[in-house]
Amino acid sequence: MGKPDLSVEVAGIKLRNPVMTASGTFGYGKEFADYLDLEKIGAIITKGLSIRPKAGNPTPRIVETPGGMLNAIGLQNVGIDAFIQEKLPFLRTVNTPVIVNLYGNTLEEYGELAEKLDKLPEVAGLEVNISCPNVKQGGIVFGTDPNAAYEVVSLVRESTIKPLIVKLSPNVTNVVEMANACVDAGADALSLINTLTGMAIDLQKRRPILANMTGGLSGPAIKPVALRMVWQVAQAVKVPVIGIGGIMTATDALEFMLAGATAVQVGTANFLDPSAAQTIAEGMETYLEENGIADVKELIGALIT
Amino acid sequence: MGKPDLSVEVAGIKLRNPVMTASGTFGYGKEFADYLDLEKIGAIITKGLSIRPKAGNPTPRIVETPGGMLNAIGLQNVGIDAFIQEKLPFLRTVNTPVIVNLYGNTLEEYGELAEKLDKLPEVAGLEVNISCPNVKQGGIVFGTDPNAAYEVVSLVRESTIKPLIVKLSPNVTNVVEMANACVDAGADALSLINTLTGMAIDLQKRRPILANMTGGLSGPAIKPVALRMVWQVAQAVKVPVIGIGGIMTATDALEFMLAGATAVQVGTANFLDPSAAQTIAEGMETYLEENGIADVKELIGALIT
Amino acid sequence: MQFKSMIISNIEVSPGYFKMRMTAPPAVRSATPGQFIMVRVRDAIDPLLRRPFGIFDLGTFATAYTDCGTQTYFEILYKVVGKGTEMLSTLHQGDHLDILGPLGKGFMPGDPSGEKILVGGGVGMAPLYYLAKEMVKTSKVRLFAGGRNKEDILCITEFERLGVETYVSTDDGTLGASGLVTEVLEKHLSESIDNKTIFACGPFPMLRAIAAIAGRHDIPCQVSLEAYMACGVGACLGCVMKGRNHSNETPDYRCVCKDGPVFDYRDLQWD
Amino acid sequence: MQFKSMIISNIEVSPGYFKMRMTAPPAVRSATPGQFIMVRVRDAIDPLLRRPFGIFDLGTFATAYTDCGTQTYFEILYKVVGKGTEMLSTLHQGDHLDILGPLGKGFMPGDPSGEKILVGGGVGMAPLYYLAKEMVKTSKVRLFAGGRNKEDILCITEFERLGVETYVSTDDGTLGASGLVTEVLEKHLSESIDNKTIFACGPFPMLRAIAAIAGRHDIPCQVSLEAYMACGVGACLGCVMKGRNHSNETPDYRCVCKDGPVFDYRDLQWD
Ligand SMILES: Cc1cc2nc3c(=O)[nH]c(=O)nc-3n(C[C@H](O)[C@H](O)[C@H](O)COP(=O)(O)OP(=O)(O)OC[C@H]3O[C@@H](n4cnc5c(N)ncnc54)[C@H](O)[C@@H]3O)c2cc1C
Ligand SMILES: Cc1cc2nc3c(=O)[nH]c(=O)nc-3n(C[C@H](O)[C@H](O)[C@H](O)COP(=O)(O)OP(=O)(O)OC[C@H]3O[C@@H](n4cnc5c(N)ncnc54)[C@H](O)[C@@H]3O)c2cc1C
Ligand SMILES: Cc1cc2nc3c(=O)[nH]c(=O)nc-3n(C[C@H](O)[C@H](O)[C@H](O)COP(=O)(O)O)c2cc1C
Ligand SMILES: Cc1cc2nc3c(=O)[nH]c(=O)nc-3n(C[C@H](O)[C@H](O)[C@H](O)COP(=O)(O)O)c2cc1C
Ligand code: FES
Ligand code: FES
Repeated sequence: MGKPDLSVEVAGIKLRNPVMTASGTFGYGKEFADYLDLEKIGAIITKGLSIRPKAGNPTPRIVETPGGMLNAIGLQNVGIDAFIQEKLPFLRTVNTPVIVNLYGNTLEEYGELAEKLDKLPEVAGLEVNISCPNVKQGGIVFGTDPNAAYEVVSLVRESTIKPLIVKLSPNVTNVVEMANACVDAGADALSLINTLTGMAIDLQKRRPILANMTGGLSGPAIKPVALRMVWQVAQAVKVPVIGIGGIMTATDALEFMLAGATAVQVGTANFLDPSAAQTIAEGMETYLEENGIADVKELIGALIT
Repeated sequence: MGKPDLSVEVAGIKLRNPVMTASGTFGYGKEFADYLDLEKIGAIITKGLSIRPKAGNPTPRIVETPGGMLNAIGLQNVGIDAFIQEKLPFLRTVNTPVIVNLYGNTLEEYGELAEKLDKLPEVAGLEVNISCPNVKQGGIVFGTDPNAAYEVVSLVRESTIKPLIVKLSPNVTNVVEMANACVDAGADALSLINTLTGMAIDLQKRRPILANMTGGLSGPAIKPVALRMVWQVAQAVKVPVIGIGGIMTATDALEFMLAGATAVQVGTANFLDPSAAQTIAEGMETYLEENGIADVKELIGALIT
Repeated sequence: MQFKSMIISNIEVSPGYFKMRMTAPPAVRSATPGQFIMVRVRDAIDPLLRRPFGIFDLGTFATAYTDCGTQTYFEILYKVVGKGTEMLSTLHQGDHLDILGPLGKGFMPGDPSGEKILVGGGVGMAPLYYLAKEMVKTSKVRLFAGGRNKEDILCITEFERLGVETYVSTDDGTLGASGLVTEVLEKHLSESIDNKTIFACGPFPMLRAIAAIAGRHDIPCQVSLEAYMACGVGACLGCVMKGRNHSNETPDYRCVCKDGPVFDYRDLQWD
Repeated sequence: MQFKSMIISNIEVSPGYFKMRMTAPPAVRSATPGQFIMVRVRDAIDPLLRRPFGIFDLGTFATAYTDCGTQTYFEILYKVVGKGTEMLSTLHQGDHLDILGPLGKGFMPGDPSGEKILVGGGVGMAPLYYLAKEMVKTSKVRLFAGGRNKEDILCITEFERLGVETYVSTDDGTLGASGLVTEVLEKHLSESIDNKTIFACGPFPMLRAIAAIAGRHDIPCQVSLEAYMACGVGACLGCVMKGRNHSNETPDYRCVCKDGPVFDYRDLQWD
């Protein structure tokens, strides 16, 4: 048998293997260039981008929890202009698809940003983070209301012809309903899950540990919830699904593919091991070899139930 | 300083300390009698009870996940009649409040069961598990729809004058909305959280590990989500809140109290250490002593934000 | 009982198989063969749950300190299959473990004049050694030991030293007869079944085959089962098996941890 | 760089404080004082994140094997404060650790003719030893070491052996002068500030006080900060401090891991 085929296609973006890096956990790629070969992973997803630079939350912004971590970075980022000037030039030199994760504080900001990104040839696709409060509508979170999600995704869809991935929040009663709304609005693919909202407390100080009080839970702790949601959504929608949540090993990644994911994203694992994404991709290849599987696509949704 | 006061009152039930055992993780108390002093804990909450005996799910029913575990016991239980005959006699001999956790497959079953339990003097209170699908209404889960929750809690309220605790599911977009619906319907207290729905997969077998495919995630992994929800709900409602989710130590328990819980329940920790509930109660006493706190009630909701 | 044990030794007895000897309180001496313990591998959340192991052997030794008299110990024989057993295998003499046990219901020896047929598959041999040690005192004991290959055949010399007559078989024929242990057993029983009782421990398919054999020959048979366990004390209902009278309307579940791990094969449903 | 280190020694140098020596690849020798490493305490999810530690010392020794030539090592000095450091303290010679580093920006030695004023609070002394070792080669070095009590005063003899002039103070007066290290420092500076530069590491309130002192006396001052870190490489934005020009509209955050941990105090906002 020759080398197994690890390539997959998501929303029209061709990936050499299914392992992408999750937004906010991999900076703009360059930060990890010393630790892995950026051309050995499937895609780089950049830190959540907004139209203007965003200060984010006060510190402490992160805290470890059992088997996971909470973060309340508050979507600090350089803004689209600095992104184009300071971050894109390096990414241009890397022969790996770059997917830009974006968010807005209002509907209009989403549209504006998508329009600007649409013009950048270096950007292979957009990943829309809808887990943000809509400042104009009294802080109701786009990602927990199907109508609001439909609206924002529709607007982004009108603003770009680039491949459009929508990233779903797990903090909902019915993730399938949210998934359907996003697909109806024109999403080419769905990625899930974003972080679960959580809290940590310092008993001695009697204060929340995070300055923001609550934060997003990520890491191995959330993997079972992520697997369940990916499985539910993959059964319900016709577009490709990208599995995210607590992926640390090739085994984890392949479990998500069995559950129906076409590709995966590695987040918190990058902190434990900055070469994690590459190690996981290589581990997947080894698994396929050892088990005589010619094409990783055979595993997508292959769960026996 | 004398011994600190650990007693609290929940829904009119006086507890010698705030540490109860969570339903389904402590059997009917007797199973743990060799490992701890049942009269050193606040209350015993028994395994979810239904009107008729329930077979539950096929095995495997449990699997460990990172920092947690999934269970899909399927609410196996002996039914109210066998409970009265086989389990109550032992519990009657223990000088600790017994709270019966109950559930139904239909609205009517909840009412019927509450009526029967209302007549038992050994039962200090009821904890209603609403995280169950309503068989008659096409499987919609009582605990994820405020109207369904209002209906079921109202019916139970009409069927009993005993203290009524309603146990909330975390698998919802807006836990505060659920909490309000239950309080409006007459709940004397709220307990949260029940388990998060999750899944685990065996890569080699290409199958879900649990025969039921999905299960409920419990243990330290879910603690941040539980703390956040307890904090949100405690701020929103006027009734006492009981904190549940990944409590392993006295520190964990006290964090929940800072977040607004009047009492706590210890679940998965009972499996790691069958004397956990007592150890935690003792640890809370030590903490109060060492920090010169005369009354544990001073800590309830004392989080500085 | 919940107690702290100190590890006395932890050695690899066959590739991937370890035998660990630990100190125990004197009360552990009353454990019956077939009972098990639950080990807290680490005082951390990873692994989270305790891991169950059968008691391989149990006894006392004289301590070096005359004042202390004797020390009770017990042994487990375990196979490295995952995270927990992997971590166990790296522990050293002097390390401590938090133990729950002895738990569950062990084997019932029955009429001493009868012949005892022990059947072990792989690491299923573990609880049979302590059983054999007790039974050779009064009865004729035979051991049928099976495994996939010769590495899976454990501690045969120890059994032979007890005076047990052993019959080894491996799937690949690398040790003893070639084939399944159930085939060798069936052949043996076809010669005579007089006053014999089977005591079996091993993978579920093996036990099911043995239950079928016992049924066919109508001989008494006790099996020791495995199951995913959380509590070990009958509280979580994670480890259940369908009992004889089980139906969805009249649930008759048995907890492997509390009603077992040893069952009369006729008390269970084998479908 | 990411590499595996073998522990050479791990000893308690003061109650609750440990010094660990580890092997390292030769490239680590180019680390500058003030840089740090991130340690994966265990290959498990508990603890999950790496833990950051300053480089206490660094060097080479001749190995026993002539073929191998010299071996590079480095040391960390750490205080047991929680789960991760607790676990570190139980590790033994021969155990391995996964290390990331050297990371961040270290101290800038500046004009060698100037006098170097090192200020360390508690375990904040850690990165100052390696700094002192480099600076005594060319400059006059003084160390102001503070702590809550005498247990917090670490490795003073080692500094003195380098030829560093040391000034010890403790909050409770159990060693050296009684009072805050900043008071002793302020007193010293009030005598003369000629061509002096401050290099400080310790708890945030101490650093803020020192920044204020440096401002008042208008002397150069570099501080080494701590922060909760996840990635250590400038990617997660967990460890940020407000930079000089920071406002909500024009965010000017500095990553402690990448832009620091050592900063010119004038580059930060201290409110
Ligand atoms: C009553 C009883 C007695 C046992 N006695 C022994 C013994 O004497 N020697 C011995 O080596 N093993 C024994 N086992 C099995 C042993 O408990 C498991 O091998 C062990 O828990 C695996 O832990 P792990 O963390 O290494 O594996 P994990 O990482 O948890 O799992 C690795 C693999 O082992 C399987 N597995 C895990 N736990 C169990 C379980 N409880 N039952 C069945 N399969 C499981 C999983 O499906 C998985 O494929 C016994 C089990 C029971 C229930
Ligand atoms: C650049 C840098 C260099 C450091 N150098 C050293 C050193 O040389 N020697 C040394 O002993 N310590 C040093 N520290 C601090 C050290 O990283 C923490 O003490 C350690 O991570 C605590 O881990 P733990 O698991 O034991 O504690 P945890 O259980 O994680 O926490 C225990 C307590 O320590 C606090 N804490 C945990 N992590 C940090 C952190 N990153 N920064 C500040 N407070 C924290 C928590 O708030 C908590 O109160 C350094 C930190 C940084 C950022
Ligand atoms: C520090 C940090 C920052 C993050 N920032 C973003 C972000 O900017 N946009 C986004 O969509 N998700 C963000 N996430 C969520 C991750 O992309 C991912 O969905 C989540 O962490 C779950 O995956 P994991 O368990 O592998 O980390 C962030 C996560 C972390 C830990
Ligand atoms: C094995 C198991 C069985 C459970 N059975 C019930 C039940 O019957 N009724 C119920 O309301 N909750 C049940 N729960 C949920 C627990 O009571 C508790 O809400 C949950 O486990 C979270 O707490 P923990 O993290 O401390 O375990 C069960 C949990 C476990 C692990
Ligand atoms: S393991 Fe809990 S009932 Fe058997
Ligand atoms: S620790 Fe991640 S940016 Fe500094």
